[in-house]
Amino acid sequence: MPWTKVYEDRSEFAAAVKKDPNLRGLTYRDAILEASTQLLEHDKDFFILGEGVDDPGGVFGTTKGLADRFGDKRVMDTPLAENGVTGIAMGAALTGLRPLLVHMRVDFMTLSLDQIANHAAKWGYMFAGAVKVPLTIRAIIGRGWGSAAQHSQCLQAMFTSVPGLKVVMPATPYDAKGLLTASVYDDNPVIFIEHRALYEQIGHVPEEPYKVELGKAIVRQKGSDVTIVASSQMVTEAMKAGRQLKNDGIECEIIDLRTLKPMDRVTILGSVNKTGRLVIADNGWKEGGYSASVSAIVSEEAFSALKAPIQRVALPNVPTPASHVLEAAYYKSYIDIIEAVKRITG
Amino acid sequence: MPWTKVYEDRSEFAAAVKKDPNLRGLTYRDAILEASTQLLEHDKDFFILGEGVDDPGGVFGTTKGLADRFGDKRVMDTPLAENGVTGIAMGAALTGLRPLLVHMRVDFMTLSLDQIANHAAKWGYMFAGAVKVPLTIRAIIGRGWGSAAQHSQCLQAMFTSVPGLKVVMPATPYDAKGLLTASVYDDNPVIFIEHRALYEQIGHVPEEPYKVELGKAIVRQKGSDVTIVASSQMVTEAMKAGRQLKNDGIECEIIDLRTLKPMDRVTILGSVNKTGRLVIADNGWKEGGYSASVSAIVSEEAFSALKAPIQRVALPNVPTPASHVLEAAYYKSYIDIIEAVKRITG
Amino acid sequence: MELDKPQQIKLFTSMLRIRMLEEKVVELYPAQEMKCPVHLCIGQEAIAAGVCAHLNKDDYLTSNHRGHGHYLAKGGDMRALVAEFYGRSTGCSKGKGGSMHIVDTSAGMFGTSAIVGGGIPMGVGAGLSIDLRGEEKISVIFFGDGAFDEGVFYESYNFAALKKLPVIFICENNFYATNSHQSARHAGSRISNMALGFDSVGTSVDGNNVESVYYAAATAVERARSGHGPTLIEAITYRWKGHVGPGTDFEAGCRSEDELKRWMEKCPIKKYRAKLIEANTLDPDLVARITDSITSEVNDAVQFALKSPLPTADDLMTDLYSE
Amino acid sequence: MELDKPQQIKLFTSMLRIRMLEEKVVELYPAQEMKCPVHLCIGQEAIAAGVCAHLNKDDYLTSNHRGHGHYLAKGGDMRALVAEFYGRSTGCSKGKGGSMHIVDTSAGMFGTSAIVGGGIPMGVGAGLSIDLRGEEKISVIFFGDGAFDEGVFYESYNFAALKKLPVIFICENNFYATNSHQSARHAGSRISNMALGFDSVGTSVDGNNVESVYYAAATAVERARSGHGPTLIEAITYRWKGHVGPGTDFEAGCRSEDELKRWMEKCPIKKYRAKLIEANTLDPDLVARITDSITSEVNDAVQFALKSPLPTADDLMTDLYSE
Ligand SMILES: Cc1ncc(C[n+]2csc(CCOP(=O)(O)OP(=O)(O)O)c2C)c(N)n1
Ligand SMILES: Cc1ncc(C[n+]2csc(CCOP(=O)(O)OP(=O)(O)O)c2C)c(N)n1
Ligand SMILES: [Mg+2]
Ligand SMILES: [Mg+2]
Repeated sequence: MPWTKVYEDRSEFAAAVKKDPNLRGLTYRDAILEASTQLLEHDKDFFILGEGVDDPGGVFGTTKGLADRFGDKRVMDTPLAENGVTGIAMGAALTGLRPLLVHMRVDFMTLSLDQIANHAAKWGYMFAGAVKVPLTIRAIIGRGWGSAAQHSQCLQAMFTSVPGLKVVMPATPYDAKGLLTASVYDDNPVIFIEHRALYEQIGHVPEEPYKVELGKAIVRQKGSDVTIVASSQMVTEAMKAGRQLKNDGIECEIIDLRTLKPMDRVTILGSVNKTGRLVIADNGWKEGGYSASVSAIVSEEAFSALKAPIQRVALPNVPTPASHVLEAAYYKSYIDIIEAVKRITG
Repeated sequence: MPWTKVYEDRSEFAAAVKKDPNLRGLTYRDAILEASTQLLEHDKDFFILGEGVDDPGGVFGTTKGLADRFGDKRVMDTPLAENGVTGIAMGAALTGLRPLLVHMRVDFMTLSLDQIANHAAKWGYMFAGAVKVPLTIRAIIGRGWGSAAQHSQCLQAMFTSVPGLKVVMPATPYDAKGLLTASVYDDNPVIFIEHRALYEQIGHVPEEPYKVELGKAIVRQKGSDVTIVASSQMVTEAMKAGRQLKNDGIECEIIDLRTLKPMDRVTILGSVNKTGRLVIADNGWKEGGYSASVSAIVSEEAFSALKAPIQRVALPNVPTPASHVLEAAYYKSYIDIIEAVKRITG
Repeated sequence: MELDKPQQIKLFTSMLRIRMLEEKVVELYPAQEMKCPVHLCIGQEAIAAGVCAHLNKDDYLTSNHRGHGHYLAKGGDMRALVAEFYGRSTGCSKGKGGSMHIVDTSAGMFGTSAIVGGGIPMGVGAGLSIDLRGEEKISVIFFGDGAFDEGVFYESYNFAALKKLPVIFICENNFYATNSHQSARHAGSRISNMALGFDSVGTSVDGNNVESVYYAAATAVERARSGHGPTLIEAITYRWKGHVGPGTDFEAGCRSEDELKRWMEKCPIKKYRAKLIEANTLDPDLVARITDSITSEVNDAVQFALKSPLPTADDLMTDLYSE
Repeated sequence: MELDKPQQIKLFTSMLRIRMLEEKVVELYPAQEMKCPVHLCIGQEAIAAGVCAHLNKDDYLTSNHRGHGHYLAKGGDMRALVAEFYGRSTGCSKGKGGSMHIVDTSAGMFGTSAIVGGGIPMGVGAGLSIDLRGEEKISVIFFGDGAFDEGVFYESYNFAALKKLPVIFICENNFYATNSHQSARHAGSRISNMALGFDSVGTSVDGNNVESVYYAAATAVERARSGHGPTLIEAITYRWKGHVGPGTDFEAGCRSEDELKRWMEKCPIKKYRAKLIEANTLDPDLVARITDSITSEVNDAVQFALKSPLPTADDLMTDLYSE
């Protein structure tokens, strides 16, 4: 199906369009913009707020033009006050609105962790369902060009460590639109993390609104030798790795998690039970990272199927350095995934 | 050696004192107080700050009397401004002082996560060693009596997910004193987490100042059948479990992590390589928790030694409930550890 | 808008109801059947009563760890409140919240936070919602002098003033955050002065005088309902009991007994009763009837709670997510 | 304390040095050899120059993402700064920090934060350290009108005022945080008014007039050094370049070209040069000599950087912890 396909580059998508001229392509960035636009059009309870959402640049293009079209009450610039504004958005959500709070960088969310972890995440449980928190928080992972330690983090491990949150990380334009729409209509706080390196990625995106169900992973590629569990930008790397490994006769089953919390254990365990080998590729740090959560569940629940040590491809245990030389040494790519697969196959 | 011993209750310690009348006993609470007192006496760069540190109650007794004795500049009450005060303590640390910042509950640290994770943790690396952050933050885990979701969390997973921090969780009075002293003299930001359920625990504590090295776990009990990796209050539960299991003929090797980050992999892997079985007992949540970090490292590095699935004893994926009935169902004890061990032995 | 006699009696009753419920908690707590911390507001009742007298049921109210009085004054369900103290499944939070986490959406309360200052932005968010939907409601936020220390107060007040939201900030200044005196925490001498930096309006009022609170709130409500944005009301008061639990705390050296005694003389209920009796608005007979009626209500709530079932272990894993 | 001629020439030189370094960055940046974001302070130089003229090398200074000017004015090492832009191992942060994270402990700078407001409490902590040690130093904090939005400013100011710490808060109000105008973020119309709520002193000053800044800072320094606590100085100014990078940003519709032009006419350097020439303190010849000397310094710094080695992959894992 065209929407499950990951197009690694524009030429690949162009080729697909040649075959099927009805295939509608959109970038990941525009998919987010389209979801937001349609939500603003169709749902009067929905609004967007955040620092610079009305900026001419429109948060790297993802909110471009919306303030002009929908006005500053529905697309609302805010002071730089992350904790306060998160609580304010949560308060609005408690009354039944569906706010979408936008952060240019996930790094700034450390400031609002109290409202996220001690409030939004706990409200439904603490009041035994008397209240709902239909709040979605978009946050972008930056990377490269010397962004350095405070503008490049992948903090999913922080969020997945807190019961009550949902954590979503789309890897394709189709998912970016469908998961964002589903997140907004979810009655729970959702942390929606985008990777800026994906913004230019193109793929099939239907025009009409649709949802992609939260909590369900998707198998991007079937294979019998090894399972690769990835999310966000690491899915692209995993697909690349999978293609090269095929040439070497290794068939990878590639799972795109889509939602990190709640985790789709069934899909992960099903695959590992089949392949017996697991590589986890995560954009975050390895030590204390989300990759450990996947690993731990598999070694608890599919231990007898495992034929080799679980491998994790994730960042080394240091903050992001600025110099491009150090950045190059820091970030992981398909090459690291290939190496990890090879360590446990053959 | 008397200081490596975990005395499960007061009668056990009383018996030990009978044998060796020179055995000096102190509670965990008083061990922290003694370490703090001696630091105040011996080091003019050391000071304590935090909400209510000068309170007559003295943070559950751990700072009792210090403000009277050393004055309000060295034992300083602060406004309720967790993020600001953390940054202020960090600023003081940058100039060479050694602040000890105290929180009554670890839960309040979500408010200061920006100063901890984006600043203190990254400063040394980001400036390539030009600056040092000799800041220690004490935080207490509360539990029971309807403390509920915002006053009972175990947030070690949040801190261990951030490179640059050290995370320490003492399990005994001896360690409480020695690790606190070592943390204060460490030139890096240390998150020092105490469990209030341990405050009454008694054990041998020498009077003179001493340090327990950060980053080194300790084997509390030798055994060949299964490794139990625990920390903080879970060490007490593990010891209890170990004793009962011995009656059933199962020899547990019990590792007290002491420092969660950096993790002492050598000790953990060495033990698992010997026993082939691993149970991890952590006071935090299971999903996304610290127990996953231990599990992931073992299944990566000691896979071939593993004879059974790794088990984790940790909290279910919900916020802490208030009602005592629900609390009873929520918390884990030695019984859960025994069950976990039995699932993978015999 | 002068207060008429029925309104005055209502204010008196509202205060007394809070006092009597809390005195009941003081009485019952030592039995250790309420297995959760309780933060009593005895001595501070005039603030909740005076402010909430202006509110409709669908106005929003945000409160904190010391929230029983706000809850009752706003029209929260007493039975559900007491049942929550007892950890029952009929509690307003079905036993999951405990005394610090109470809720009654039908009374415009969306749940209280025990993180100091944590509720403040939520109340502003409710005000934003009113504004976005063009409703007539207002949103009232109760918080303490301790919460005033927190940056989130500043961020929230700025937002409310910037967007001219229909929000009222009521700072219950009882001088202490736990045992830390205001002078150890605030550079400024007057909490209400902080409004100046926001080009907003602040006012300080005797929080032990229910009519003073009432009139100060009236102005703020008027401002809020007519689009002029928030008001910062500092209501100066004193808590009689310890920070947590039913005891006093001067024995522990937290405060002086003298200070407590001075403030007990300024008891908002005693003073107001005297005033109303003097004005012939109340008479001993009416006071007795009001008292009796509250006694029944309180006893009923306690009986209801004690007869209610506890949750079971099966309830542990429910309510994590709303479906 | 009137400024004498040498002091005036120093102020002028200090501004020009910042301007010329940044103009060099504008010139070189398009070559894409400085592989990090740069936040230029062209147009705002008078503030750094006017304030830092009062400071000794061992006074503390805290800065932010737009920190090159503060760094130079405080006596930071220009070579190490430029090398950091170029990601070299001779950079002040050995290439690990980049332009947003600069440090020079010998100049009292303990590292800049790129989290808006993140540096403010650190500067207060440095002030606390001075107080605890009984030193004569002061601590100066530079931050933007955007950082003023953040709760951490409030918490930090309160603490400094409460403890009467020797700290000066300099808010460089250039009206914008990224492209968000002050009017979209602040309820209050005057940043300096916020001092009122802390019973502290605030003052607003023309940030494009180096002598106005100098004199406002003089009073604040005097207050700080004599134990009267912090001052909040709002220095009103304008940034000429885009939020980040060497370009202007009116083309993108972020601001109007007119606005920029109006402010370019208020160039702090041009204005001051004219004034000093008028007063015969400067003459074209002296200006040329000063310019030449800065040109050499800047060129030398660039050469130094370009000749310096890059870090190697081996450096990635060092410096995580101090031993
Ligand atoms: C963020 C945070 N810090 C500290 C605490 C611990 N604490 C609970 S209540 C309280 C005092 C609050 O004082 P105030 O706001 O004046 O309310 P009061 O108790 O006087 O009614 C403190 C410090 C907390 N719950 N949350
Ligand atoms: C906490 C936080 N929020 C948002 C950002 C993104 N950001 C970087 S600089 C900036 C604007 C800061 O404005 P101001 O403080 O006025 O400084 P200026 O850039 O005008 O010098 C913003 C929003 C950030 N770095 N940190
Ligand atoms: Mg108080
Ligand atoms: Mg600005």
